[in-house]
Amino acid sequence: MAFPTLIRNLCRHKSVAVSLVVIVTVVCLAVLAPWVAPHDPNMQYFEGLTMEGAPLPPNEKFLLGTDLLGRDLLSRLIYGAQTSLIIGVVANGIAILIGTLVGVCAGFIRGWTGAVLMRLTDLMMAFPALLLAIALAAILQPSIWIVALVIAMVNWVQVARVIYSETIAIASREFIAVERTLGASSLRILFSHLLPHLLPTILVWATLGISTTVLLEATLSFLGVGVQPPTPSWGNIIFESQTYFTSAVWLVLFPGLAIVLLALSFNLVGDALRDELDPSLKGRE
Amino acid sequence: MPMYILRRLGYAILILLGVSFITYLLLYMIPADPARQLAGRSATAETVANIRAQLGLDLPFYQQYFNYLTNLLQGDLGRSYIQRTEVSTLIMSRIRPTMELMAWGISFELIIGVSLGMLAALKRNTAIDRFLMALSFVGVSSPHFIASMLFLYLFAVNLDWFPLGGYGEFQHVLLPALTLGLLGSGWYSRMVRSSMIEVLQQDYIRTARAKGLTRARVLFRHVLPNAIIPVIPMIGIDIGIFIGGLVVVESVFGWPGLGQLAWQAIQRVDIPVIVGVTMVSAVAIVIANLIADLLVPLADPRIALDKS
Amino acid sequence: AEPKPGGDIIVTYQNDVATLDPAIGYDWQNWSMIKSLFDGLMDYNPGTTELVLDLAQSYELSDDGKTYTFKLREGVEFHNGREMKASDVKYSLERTANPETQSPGAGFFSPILGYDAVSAGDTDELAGVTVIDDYTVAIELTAPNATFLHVMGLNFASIVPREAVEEYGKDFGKNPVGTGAYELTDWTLGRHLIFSKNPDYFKPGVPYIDSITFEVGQEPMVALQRLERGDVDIAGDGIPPAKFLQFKNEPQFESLMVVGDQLHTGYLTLNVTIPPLDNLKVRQAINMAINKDRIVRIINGRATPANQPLPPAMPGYDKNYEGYPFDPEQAKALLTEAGYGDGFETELFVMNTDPQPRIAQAMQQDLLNIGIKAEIRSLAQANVIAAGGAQDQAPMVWSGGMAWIADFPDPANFWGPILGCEGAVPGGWNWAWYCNEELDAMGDKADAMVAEDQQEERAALWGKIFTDAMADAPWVPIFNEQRFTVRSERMAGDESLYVDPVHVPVNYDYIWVK
Amino acid sequence: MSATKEVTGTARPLISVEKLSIEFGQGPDCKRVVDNLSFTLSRSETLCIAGESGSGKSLSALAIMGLLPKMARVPEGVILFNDKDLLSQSERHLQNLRGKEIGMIFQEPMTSLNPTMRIGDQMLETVRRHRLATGGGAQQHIRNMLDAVKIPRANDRVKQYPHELSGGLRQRVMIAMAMLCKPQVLIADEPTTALDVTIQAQILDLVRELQSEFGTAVLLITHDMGVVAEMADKVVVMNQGVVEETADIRKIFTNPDAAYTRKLLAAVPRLGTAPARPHPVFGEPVLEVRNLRVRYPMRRQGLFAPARELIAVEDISFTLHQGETLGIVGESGCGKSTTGRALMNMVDFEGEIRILDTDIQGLKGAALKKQRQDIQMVFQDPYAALNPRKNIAELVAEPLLIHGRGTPAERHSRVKELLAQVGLPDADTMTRYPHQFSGGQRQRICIARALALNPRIIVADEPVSALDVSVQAQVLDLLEQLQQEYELSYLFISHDMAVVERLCHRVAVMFAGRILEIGSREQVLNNPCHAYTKRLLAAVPIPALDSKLAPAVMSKDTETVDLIKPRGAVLQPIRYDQPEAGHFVAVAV
Ligand SMILES: Nc1ncnc2c1ncn2[C@@H]1O[C@H](COP(=O)(O)OP(=O)(O)OP(=O)(O)O)[C@@H](O)[C@H]1O
Ligand SMILES: Nc1ncnc2c1ncn2[C@@H]1O[C@H](COP(=O)(O)OP(=O)(O)OP(=O)(O)O)[C@@H](O)[C@H]1O
Ligand SMILES: [Mg+2]
Ligand SMILES: [Mg+2]
Repeated sequence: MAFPTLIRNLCRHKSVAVSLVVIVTVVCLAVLAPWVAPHDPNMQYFEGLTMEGAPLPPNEKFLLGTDLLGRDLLSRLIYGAQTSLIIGVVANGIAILIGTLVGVCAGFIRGWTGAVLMRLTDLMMAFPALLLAIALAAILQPSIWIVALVIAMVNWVQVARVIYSETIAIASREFIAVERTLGASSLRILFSHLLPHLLPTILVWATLGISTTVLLEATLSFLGVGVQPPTPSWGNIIFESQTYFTSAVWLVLFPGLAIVLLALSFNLVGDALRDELDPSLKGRE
Repeated sequence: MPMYILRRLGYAILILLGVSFITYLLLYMIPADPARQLAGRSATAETVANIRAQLGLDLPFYQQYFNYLTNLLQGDLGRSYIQRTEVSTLIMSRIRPTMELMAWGISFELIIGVSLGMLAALKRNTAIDRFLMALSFVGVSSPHFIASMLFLYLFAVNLDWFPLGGYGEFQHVLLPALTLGLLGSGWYSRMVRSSMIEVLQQDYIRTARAKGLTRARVLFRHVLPNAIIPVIPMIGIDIGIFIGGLVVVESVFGWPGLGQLAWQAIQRVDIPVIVGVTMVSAVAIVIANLIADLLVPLADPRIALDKS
Repeated sequence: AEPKPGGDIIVTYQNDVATLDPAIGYDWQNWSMIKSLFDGLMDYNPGTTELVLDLAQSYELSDDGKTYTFKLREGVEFHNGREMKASDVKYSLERTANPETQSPGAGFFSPILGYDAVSAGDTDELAGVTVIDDYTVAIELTAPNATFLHVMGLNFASIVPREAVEEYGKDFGKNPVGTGAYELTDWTLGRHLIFSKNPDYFKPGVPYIDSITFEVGQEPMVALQRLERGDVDIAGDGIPPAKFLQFKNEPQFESLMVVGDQLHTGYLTLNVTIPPLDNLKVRQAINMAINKDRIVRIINGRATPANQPLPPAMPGYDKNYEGYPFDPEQAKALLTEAGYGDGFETELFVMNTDPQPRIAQAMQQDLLNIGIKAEIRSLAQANVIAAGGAQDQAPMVWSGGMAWIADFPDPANFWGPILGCEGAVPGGWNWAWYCNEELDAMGDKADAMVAEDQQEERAALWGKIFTDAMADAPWVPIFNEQRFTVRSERMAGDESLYVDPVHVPVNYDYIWVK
Repeated sequence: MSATKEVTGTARPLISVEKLSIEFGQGPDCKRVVDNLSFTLSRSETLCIAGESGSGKSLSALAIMGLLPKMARVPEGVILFNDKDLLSQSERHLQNLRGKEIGMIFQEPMTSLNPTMRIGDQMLETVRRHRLATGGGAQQHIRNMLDAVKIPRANDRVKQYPHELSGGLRQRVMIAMAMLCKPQVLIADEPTTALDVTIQAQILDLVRELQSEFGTAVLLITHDMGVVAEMADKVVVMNQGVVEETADIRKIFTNPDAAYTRKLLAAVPRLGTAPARPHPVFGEPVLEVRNLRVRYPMRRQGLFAPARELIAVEDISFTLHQGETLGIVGESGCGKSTTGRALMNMVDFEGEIRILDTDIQGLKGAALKKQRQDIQMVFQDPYAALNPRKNIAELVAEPLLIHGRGTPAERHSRVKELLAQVGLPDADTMTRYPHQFSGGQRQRICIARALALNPRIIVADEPVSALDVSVQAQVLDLLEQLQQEYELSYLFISHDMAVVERLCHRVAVMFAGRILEIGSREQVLNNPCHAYTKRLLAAVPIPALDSKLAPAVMSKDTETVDLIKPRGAVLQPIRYDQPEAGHFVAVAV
């Protein structure tokens, strides 16, 4: 399907169109942060705190209020989108990729390669993810890319498990066997027949993974092994100020909304994409 | 069947060995000196060296790990650097509350997830469906700390429906378990929804209706048992994620469980406790997966154990 | 009002109590708990820093200033009913000194003759400690030491009964037996500890309260909420930063809050061995660059800006010392002079619990103002300590959350480990790696002044040592933090007891219930 | 039996359907799938609805049950049952009727039982729901009913799950379940399409027996005119949603009014009526099978139980020549499809299979790929064999793409040509997806795909079973025509003896994994020598009046052979007699 047609089809539903707009906006904001952010995200304004040192609620100068150091929350959210996109989309994407690869290989090739891969997955799964992430990040000096890598290394496991069982189910379906009798190679079966059937599952996990990875990054920051201050990320803005949620609700509300909105948008687009790409659903229900 | 369980137990032991090795290796590599921690800030270098030798920390890695394993086989998980107590004592004292909270939390997760998923499937493509699915998203996207605090303020402080934290009676477990349930149920409600939709289209549902069964009977006796099958392995997959949330929720609600122990140990780099708790949760995860795998053939007679 | 005996109270903490073994316990949570369960030869007047006799009835100092002879109170019983004797004193000191005990306070006993042999593991006995009779014990030092009586007031010098220690072995910390005002009657791990009044306590009338239940595992925010409801009497963890303003600004809560000074300084260490911080001008520039008032504001005014290492309540604090002014212009000029007109890049280590990373970010911004790009490394406490203790790792460390709260109210305690050469070793606490042998010698000289009439002179000398050190600018002293305790309305007793400078955080022996 | 079969025309009808219409979709997309359907059904009467696939038969039945899919609307019409309009009844009321007054047997026995519930429990549910009996009485009632449908060892069966039963047994369970409350009306939607003739005969017999016993009115839906002739009192012939003709059975077969009915009847293949064809001289053997064995490993029953395997194909040999069609017939589960799958190298097998003189055992990589071009298979279940996410153009072009034949444009035109050949010339066919076709159309798509590479041999596994007779005839013509054009060889698997007779040159009869009889069409069908072959032929319903099957033939239970043996078990080899040249008959041992 040509890309423009795809987009047009996706936009038939208002919610999906809105979601696309949200995603594109967030990406643009992240990329254009230096130009669109009203303030320097790291500037601790003297007038950004009350005389007692309390953050300011949304006002004219600071549209979404200030944080605990008197920095402009809006600007931090805009810059934070960069980090959060890297974590939520790139790191999560890598995790999904690894998980899919491992799951598909284990489920499709079976044999001892499959057995080894699945035992490895079981091993990783028995590991409390948080601990693994903390230890890895503590050993490898934290930086955004390391954190992204760590998250990817931790998060692929569940995906691999799910994809594995799905792969086995699909690989045992008749049309795959039939495909072999037509002379198709394993690679062709894999890419042309198996993967498209895995797509819905992959999409669900990919979109659900966005918010969880963003939050995992924040947990890591909280434990001192995440993205280092003052670099903002949506997650660490929340975690920095989570105990203030009664006295400065805007500090957790806005970044929280941002995360949910982004994740939800990806999810809606993902669902619509799945429906669009899965012709077997057309005219059903 | 017994053969299968034996084989699975064999795997489980291998997995636990792997977990212990990796944990030990990772913590060995973390830059923090336990001997220093124990010796205190006024200690001389000799004292530190002395303590290091006492703990066997001057040995090469493989030997340390070997010692750890030998002790482990004798049920000795070492002593906490901070609490100066047997790690096994610490864990034993906290395992019961954690199991309680986990049992309730997972039950709520399932009950909430399954019923919302069912509702969404029955009302699919309506506003209710969309609302529930968005809600499930908000659930899995919520940081546990804030959600717990919010529930605590709302239901315990303002409405006074629940006690403000604590442990002991049923009323204490309710709010933390509900929090865990609500936040974790999103995964389940999505799965249940899609498998319900699948099952609702099956021929045997029509057969059931043709028998004159009531809607409720069809739903609970025919649709649900079949729709739940793909959810069972999910419990095994989810348990690791669940434990992550448990850590935070326990801290907020003052629940005297392993989660708090783990959190404090992580913050204070109390390595023996971290290794111990990791091992315990690995055991929990392995058992949960085993149970899930054993449950699937029970729920679905078509599936044979040793085929998987 | 007169103290009223009776009553049961609830105190909450977030973390479980680590240990109640006096030779081991060394955090602000168990510090005063141990003081309530155990006694040492010396103690402090409640709510003050005045050293007084405790289990010792009197002491004598030999003329060479090296031997203290303590006369013990008679008839003091351990919780197990046995009378405390001089042999217990010897046993207790030797136990702490013994490396097998793994006591973090063993180093305090290094002035005692024979400590080195014990520390090396050659012998179990401290040669300097002699039991003269059941109620007399003599302690000989290697040199006169003005801080020694303070050391005898430390928890590490608490008197423990040998038979109980041997019975419980390594678990003595969970089954403490002492002579103190309270005894431990129940400890359910992860849930609560119950202290009950020791009816046979040797100080008549004390303690007032019948029992204290320490509920652990309580999130501080929730604890405060319960305190508002009257379910809890003391929130042991104090006020979390997020709740501070709310408490301070609402009259109904304000009356529940007690403020006190503590012997604490928050400082930024500048590693004098890592370039370009090895350049004095750079360090001075940094001292001038940081806006301490703003930092104090960020933590809602819960501290006062500091200009020297010693806190104001410490003897030797120099009121007239002005320190480095906040002057970014001059700081920049100094940097240019030092050849770093364009600034440089460095790292700032900080512990990762609120508000420390925020304070570090405030400093980071101030440093950036004069061109220094400090990358923040926010880590778990143990990792920061490890980095600080390695000579080439941490150029700057913000000490918040781990900072030096004096073990005893004497300036000497602020020097050796954190600014003296003895701390500038791998794994030491002198994270500035500042070693000035001249000043160290001056310190030794001051500590040798043991006579009563020399104390003023000694304090002045110490004051000079610290201000001299500031000329080398190994630190940026940032602020002296205050302490805030919240207690329920029914709690009574002098406010100073709730922010006791020695019985940190609360002196449980003397507070009472209305 | 015949005593109750008298049509009581004067009796008040039990069900009368008047001017029923069913629509899908809204506004301009609105599609009327049933239009103006009317009929009546009285006690003890059997009404057959016949007609081509997709003509609205199943939907009409569902409308009576009140089980139409949500999307369907009934714009007009009434369905009177005991003088009450079912369409306006509340759901509660309908629930009380369903299962009790009106029972239904569904088209698909394989998927119509709840896979996670024991047979007994599924039946018990109905008993409980309609308060027929309680406790032990209920159990007894169920066993009685299972006995009535001739399910042996009913006590064990109630504890089994559906997947543990064969298709025939499942269909019988379905019937037993529908009959539990002795409903006044039994709706049977193609109850035997999926079954082989012997079981079909038994089941039809069963329905008749139950009908006579309980006086049930039966609404039987089928496209098999043989079944119609066998069962019906009255017939409704439907085509594309409209009724072509409603008449007495006698009139339909002797003097039909509607042209469509005539066409339908004309297309019905009748056993024994195929024109005698000259036996052509065949070319080279293209396929040689020697001592083929296929065994499926089974699950152990316990820790120490011996490993077991299911014997699917045991020691069969045959040869297929160029331009020849070999038919394989036999009851369900006798190993027909497995034989085909072995030829396609889809299962592990023992013995020798030579295709165009190449031994295919262990063939790999390029050699295997090359060999794939010579032999293709049309699979039994066309829906399962098609990737649901590919459109028809992609599916049919797939083999061309795999083997790199032609340019995209050439491939496109080849696909178009193939689809036209199998009778799917519509322009939009190529862009639709498998689920948008009826079962029969899907089967044709599979045939088109198998033809794409111009293979020398085609294994056709029940290629016409889901087709209604007119389309079936069309497809058979196509197969014959292709054979003449390209000298194709077919291995034709079917349970429809008439179709086999029409198409095949030679016929093999399989039973329990073995070939019992093999020979030319005439030899096997006109002169069957093996008892099993004879029984098989006797069970074929004849699409003509007054040719009802002899009850004796049908009620006899097929002897069952336990095919599950310990691993590596050696079975006694079978011996063959040769009554005539080329005609081999197994000798009973
Ligand atoms: N859910 C649906 N949505 C749209 N059209 C449908 C739906 N179900 C059935 N149809 C259409 O209604 C028509 C009648 O279907 P029905 O199932 O009654 O056919 P049938 O006569 O039973 O055919 P067969 O012999 O193949 O079972 C068909 O053309 C079919 O495509
Ligand atoms: N994958 C499998 N695993 C185990 N047993 C199988 C498998 N496939 C088929 N069987 C069994 O092998 C036997 C032969 O099956 P096959 O499919 O060849 O029968 P068939 O003659 O084609 O029957 P039908 O007419 O129902 O299609 C049956 O008993 C069947 O249950
Ligand atoms: Mg039908
Ligand atoms: Mg078959």
